[in-house]
Amino acid sequence: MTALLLAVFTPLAGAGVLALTRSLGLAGWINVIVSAATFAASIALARDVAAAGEVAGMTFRVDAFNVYLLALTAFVGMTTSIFSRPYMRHVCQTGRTNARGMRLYHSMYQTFMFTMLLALSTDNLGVLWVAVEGATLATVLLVSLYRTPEAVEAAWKYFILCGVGIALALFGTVLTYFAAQSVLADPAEGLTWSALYTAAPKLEPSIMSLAFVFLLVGYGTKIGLVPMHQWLPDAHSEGPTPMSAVLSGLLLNVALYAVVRLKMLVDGSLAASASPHMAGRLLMGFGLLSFLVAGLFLHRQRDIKRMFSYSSIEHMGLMTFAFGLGGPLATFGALLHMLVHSLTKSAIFVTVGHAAHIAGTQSINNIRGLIRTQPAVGWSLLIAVAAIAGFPPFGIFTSEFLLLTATMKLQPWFTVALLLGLAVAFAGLFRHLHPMVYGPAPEGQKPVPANMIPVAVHLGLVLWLGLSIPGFLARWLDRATELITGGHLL
Amino acid sequence: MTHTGLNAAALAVALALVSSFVSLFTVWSPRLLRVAAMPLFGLAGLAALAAGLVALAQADVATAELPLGLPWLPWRVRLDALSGFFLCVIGVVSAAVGLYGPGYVRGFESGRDSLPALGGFTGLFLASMLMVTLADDAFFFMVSWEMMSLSSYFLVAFHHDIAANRRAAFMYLLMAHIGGMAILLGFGVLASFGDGLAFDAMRGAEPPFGWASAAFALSFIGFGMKAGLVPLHAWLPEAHPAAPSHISALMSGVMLKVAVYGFIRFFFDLIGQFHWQWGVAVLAVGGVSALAGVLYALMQHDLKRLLAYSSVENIGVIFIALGLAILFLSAGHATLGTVAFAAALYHALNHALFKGLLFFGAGAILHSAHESNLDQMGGLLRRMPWTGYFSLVGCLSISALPPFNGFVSEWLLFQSALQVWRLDSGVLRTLIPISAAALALTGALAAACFVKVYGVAFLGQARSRHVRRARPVPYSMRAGQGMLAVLCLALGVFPATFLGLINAVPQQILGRGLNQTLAGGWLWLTPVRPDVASYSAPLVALTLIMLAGLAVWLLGRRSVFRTRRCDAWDCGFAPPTPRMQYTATAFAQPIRRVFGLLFHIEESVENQDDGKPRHRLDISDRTWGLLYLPVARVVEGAARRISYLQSGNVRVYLGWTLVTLLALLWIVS
Amino acid sequence: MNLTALTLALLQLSLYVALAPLLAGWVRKVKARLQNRRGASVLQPYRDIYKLLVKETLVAHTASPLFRAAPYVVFSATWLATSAVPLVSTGLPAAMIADVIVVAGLLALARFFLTLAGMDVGTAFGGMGASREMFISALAEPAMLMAVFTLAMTAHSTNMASVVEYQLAEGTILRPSFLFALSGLILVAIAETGRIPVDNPATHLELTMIHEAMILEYSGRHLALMEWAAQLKLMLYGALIANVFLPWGIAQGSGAGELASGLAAAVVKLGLLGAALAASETALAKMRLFRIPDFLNLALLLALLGLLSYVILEVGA
Amino acid sequence: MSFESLPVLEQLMLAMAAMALFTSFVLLEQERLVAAIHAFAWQGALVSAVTTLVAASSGLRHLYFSALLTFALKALLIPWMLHRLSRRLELDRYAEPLRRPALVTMAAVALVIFSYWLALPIMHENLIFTRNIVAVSLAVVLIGLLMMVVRQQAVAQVLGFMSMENGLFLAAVSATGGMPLLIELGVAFDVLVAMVLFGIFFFHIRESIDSLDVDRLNRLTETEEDTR
Repeated sequence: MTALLLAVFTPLAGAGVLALTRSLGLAGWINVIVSAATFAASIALARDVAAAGEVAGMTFRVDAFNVYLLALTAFVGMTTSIFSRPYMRHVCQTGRTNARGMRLYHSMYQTFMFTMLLALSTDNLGVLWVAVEGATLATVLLVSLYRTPEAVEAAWKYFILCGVGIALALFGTVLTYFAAQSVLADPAEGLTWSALYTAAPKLEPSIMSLAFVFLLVGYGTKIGLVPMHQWLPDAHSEGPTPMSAVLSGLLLNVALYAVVRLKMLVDGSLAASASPHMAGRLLMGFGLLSFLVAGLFLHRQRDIKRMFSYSSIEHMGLMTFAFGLGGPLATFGALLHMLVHSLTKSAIFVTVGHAAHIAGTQSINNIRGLIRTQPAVGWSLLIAVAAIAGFPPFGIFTSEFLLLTATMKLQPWFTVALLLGLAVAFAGLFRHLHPMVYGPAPEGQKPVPANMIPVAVHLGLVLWLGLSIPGFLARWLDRATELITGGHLL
Repeated sequence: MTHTGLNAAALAVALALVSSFVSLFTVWSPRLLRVAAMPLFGLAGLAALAAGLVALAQADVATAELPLGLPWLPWRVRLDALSGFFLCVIGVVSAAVGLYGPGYVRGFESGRDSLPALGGFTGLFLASMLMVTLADDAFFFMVSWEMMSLSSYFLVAFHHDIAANRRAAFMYLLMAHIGGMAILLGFGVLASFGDGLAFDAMRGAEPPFGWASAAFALSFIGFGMKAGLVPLHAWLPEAHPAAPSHISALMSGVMLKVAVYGFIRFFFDLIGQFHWQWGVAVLAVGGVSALAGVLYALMQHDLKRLLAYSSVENIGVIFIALGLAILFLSAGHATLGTVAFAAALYHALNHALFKGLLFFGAGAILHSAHESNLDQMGGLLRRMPWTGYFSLVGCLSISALPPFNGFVSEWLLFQSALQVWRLDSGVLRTLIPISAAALALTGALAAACFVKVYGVAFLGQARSRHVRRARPVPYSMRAGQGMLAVLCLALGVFPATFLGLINAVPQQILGRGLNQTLAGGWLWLTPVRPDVASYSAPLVALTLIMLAGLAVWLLGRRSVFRTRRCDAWDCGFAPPTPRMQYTATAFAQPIRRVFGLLFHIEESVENQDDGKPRHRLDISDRTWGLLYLPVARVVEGAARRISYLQSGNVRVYLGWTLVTLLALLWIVS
Repeated sequence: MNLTALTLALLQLSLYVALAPLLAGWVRKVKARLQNRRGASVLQPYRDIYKLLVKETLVAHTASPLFRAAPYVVFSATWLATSAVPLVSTGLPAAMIADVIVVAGLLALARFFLTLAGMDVGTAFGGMGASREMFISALAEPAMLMAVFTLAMTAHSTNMASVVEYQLAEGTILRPSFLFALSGLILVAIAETGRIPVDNPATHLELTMIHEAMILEYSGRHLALMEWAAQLKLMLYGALIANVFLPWGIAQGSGAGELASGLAAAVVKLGLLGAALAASETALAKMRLFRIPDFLNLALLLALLGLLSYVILEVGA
Repeated sequence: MSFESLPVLEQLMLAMAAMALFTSFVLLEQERLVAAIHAFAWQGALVSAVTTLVAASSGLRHLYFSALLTFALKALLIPWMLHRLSRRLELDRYAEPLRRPALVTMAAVALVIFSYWLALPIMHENLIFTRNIVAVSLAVVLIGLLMMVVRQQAVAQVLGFMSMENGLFLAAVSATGGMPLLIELGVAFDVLVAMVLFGIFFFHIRESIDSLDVDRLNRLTETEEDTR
């Protein structure tokens, strides 16, 4: 329990401290240290969970499903903070922001981490909602950190769209609460997920299906499901790169996590009704749509970060589809995909940040010859993109493999769409990637001081996961699969 | 694992990985690639060869499990005769590359392209190819398969300063990826019928005809795309020439065979049921590939592109043989099916050898004359004699001329095709002879093609200055070529012996061997019955040598003194200059005129400002215009239309949210 | 294989090499007569060969070793090919060693070196000849194989000797497939042996020659071998047509009498064929190069029709 | 049971809810910004009044507190902040004529009907006297969203957003007798922070495009033909 509290509230304290820290260099280090502490705490928490099976209490509840997401969040937060220290200093030196901006950045970074961890670890749908909304509020100012017209515009769209979405999610939460009133012994428990889960079969199906629609549209906006995705590329491309890394790597995961938790409730309530798979069907539909549309969008990108944010949409769509598909194999694959995707995608954004510094721009047409100029950056980008495109021996291949075979088993006709989508998305990524990394470098392009260690660590982990999934992780994922689908693989 | 063959295979993979790891240090000392990485690579090849030979000799099955992969599905390894045979194919060429490589990569040590990438991915490439042949479950197979594509892609992009190479690499990886996905889905079909991704489970699966056909189609597309069957071949002539020549040799000689292996494994072993419709499909596609491949090869004037297209042709021949095998097996003529199957295997091996040999030759020319355009070459036989003679062997073998190895596989193929009268279905009885005709035409055109290659490149006079200054290549490179050349001859002269080795493969896969074919002992090939057809390569070779010797002894010996050097006669015109020679383009012109409609030809005469008219001719693949560009256009159009979703107006976005919400509410309530 | 068989094989080899020039001479003689010339004696080819053998041999400066090796390869390959086509007797061990596909292969080998030799010196004519030769053979070879396959499938064997024996055993049956195959094979033979209307062995008119253009640079014994090989090839095709399609009179045992009668029959048949060839050459004019494809496509078509009519009409029946 | 038989308290409650719905129509149609802000304040007041009545009739104590909270926040604080902002942005004379008002009204009416149709099945036996209000609150939410779609002016959009929040709150109170206090505090806090951030953004937007017309925030578009 203490580990849990530490893991969740360390970032909050860090945010407070950083809000008061004036020295820029110091702030960077504090940021790193706090994140490291958070990660350590999350590891301790993970060990507790491994020992006890689950840690619950004080409206918190950590089981196999969210513990690895917690650890992942803390880890990516740490590595990104390591990357962001020199990166943001470079940004500050180039004058794109000032000391106040940096203070805001650091404190908001930790606040964001806090909301993420809170959303993951809480057992209360209301708290979940508050945390996700808080995440929006924490990041919206960071998106507009550079104060360029584009940044402000992106931030406004992000704010409005996610605000509306989240409001709808609240309505869904209210409906859930409403449905719970008549069922639960203690109506005050009506927002406690575990209580609802046990009582799920008794929940009124008609209300729950309405509630799920609101929740899906609401949190789906955060996931970046087409057609509510429009904020995502803007926010990713205009915000500072570390922000993009954590947004793509973590926020989307958390939103998806929320949707899956709620799907478990709805499935329970609809099990006996006329359309027991309504939630799954909806997820499949949205997932497939996002997957295909995002893949097409990749082809016309001119901004490198925008492009990779579309690839995030594509992968979130794939996971949503997999969760909707259901069945142990697909679910296991989706859980694994959440893990490897956020690792790889954050690594990509880190590399992209360096690439943008090398070229001095984010426009794809002006980023050229990275391998010639700075082989480390060029090769990392190339290999990371190969990984995200689903090439072995990286983990994403494993999850996509499971996913495709599961689809072939359950819904063979969807595999055609998946095949097309993968091909289109792949072409879209590489047609832009090739000219950037390969070929001769433009005159006078110089290497920048880059810290590639986070990237190396992330890719190393993804490679490891691709070659063999360690036993404890396998057990966790399997347990999570069992929680979600009832069946398991091991 | 205690099985010797399996140990050897493991050693081979390990050595390949070590070689790729070692070459990471070439950042600090470039010569490491030459002195350590390439020799290790060669050793890996030898180990693979040993493993394969053991597997073929023992003709047993050894399995093992690796502590890697999915928690509930560890990577499973299996070494049987089929894997063994293809291990041999990979091993031989890799060993030759190990000999040839050091001399060749020396040229890159001063270059700007990164050596660690070259060496590292070369080793990885070999390792993944070996793993593909060893894999015994779909997951491990796909991992190795995609690793093979990826590593070779990096090698294709090695000279990435040239835009064409970048395009080629992109095209290659894209199509490899699509193909890989198709294969994966094919496995998915089998896995969902024989519950489980392990190959044993799939062997057990008995899918109904419809699903089996789906699996067949998917795998055929996937492996065919990798093998370069028309019309899925477009990447091949772009990618293979782009890579360094020893890599081209690996890609054309070996990787395509790995695709053939995949097809055989998937189809003959895993699906394990034969339907004549599938046979017809394979036969037709193979025939088309063979013809189109050789015709396009004839039109090329870049040596490496030409060789790549001729790979398309040979793959087509292999698939013709496989198609015949399927047809005969589906009709229940096991013996004939076995003969065709063996022909396919033998041709796979042969093609690996002579295509490797020819790419080595092209590499040698590139290395010493820095030229790959045939129209600039000429007279190289006198400047680099060894390379010249070895390449001659290659050209003879690939043109299917006795007593070299290409002829044997073609002969077997014809023999099985001539047994068509045993089939009951009239359709097949008419179809197969036509495919045989296509095969004959292919062979003749291939001969024309390689007469052109050899005559233009090695004979006559040099057409450009740097070719005139060409020097012989280092001994190591010649040794690599020599090894393959000797093997080409050996496989041509002693086919029965080598077929005896291969015999274990059909015995395991099809349940019966080539006993009939090899009944006559090492001296004779008798596919069906001695009185039906027989061929004794050793005697033919022997007699040929004896007759030639006789002629030389009668005429050559005494009259040596009466030979005088003089200017060329040339009907008494002015002494011929190199510019008067026939070029490669000119050589192929009659055939271009006859088969004109197959190509997309743009021919024009432009008047330069210096008043000298310049003749321009470019011949491109019709499949681009017919298949690839339309697809690309469709995707582009879809992307353009879809982009209106991102109009930029926040109110429109909110409208989308509202509409989605209402629609969903409508749906659920 | 026993001694008699070996002797038979050697006998046939020597017969071919001995009689080939005679056939060429005979054709020339008949042709001359048909053109109301007296013409040279039938033995003239022997004299030419001898003359060339004793003359000095000139080799161009630009020639490579391959140029000097080619004649021997071409000659021996063609010669070996003849050994598998029964001339006087079907008891032919060589036919076991090399079936008809191998014969085609050997001829292809010879052609390969012939064309390479043509390109070796690096003259325009050599290249031209080589290019045209390969172009023609590329179209002719499949036609030939198809025609032969028709026989092979009928006789269920690609072994020439057994094909002939099958024919003899079967007696005279009018097979549509054979008519097609025979006519196809004749066209192919004309093209492959470089006779009118495809090529003119007598011309040295630069732009029309094909075979002559390739051996233009040869002289002395090299030229002798090349010419001799060409004559061997002519005789090979003659024997193929004569003995496979009209197998009457060919010896089946190895008795001296049989062999004698077989030889007589062969000589008569070849003589008739030669006369026919000469007649057609007098009657026809040489074609333009780009009308040759039509000619050869006709051959291919006929051969293919033969094959199809076999599998459609005769197997089913 | 029929409306007449309801106790007067509940009749009053339903009347209030109806008024709240009416105010959101007013918000939708109102051209002058300041008037719209007043309408919004009225809506907040009505919502808190409904809350008080629910508290009175159901005896749920904590609802009094949340009624107070709502009144402070939605009826006083936020309207006041919006007033200040609009004055500092020189928008207090601003009026934005609505395009195709008839169409918008019909759409809003359609939304009301739709939400009623949706709410029909979910009316079951608890808080019998407030269940009908679910439909109303849903309508308020949807109309708020519609308002954000049709209004080009940033402040007006914020008003729409806030009235969505009102609808949510109405739903929470009427259907479930109020969420747990902790959650309500959290929500209120979030709303407040959101309002502050909106205030900040108005200025950012204005200095970047010197206007608050969101239609002019269209640099980040992908529809134009790319020049590659």
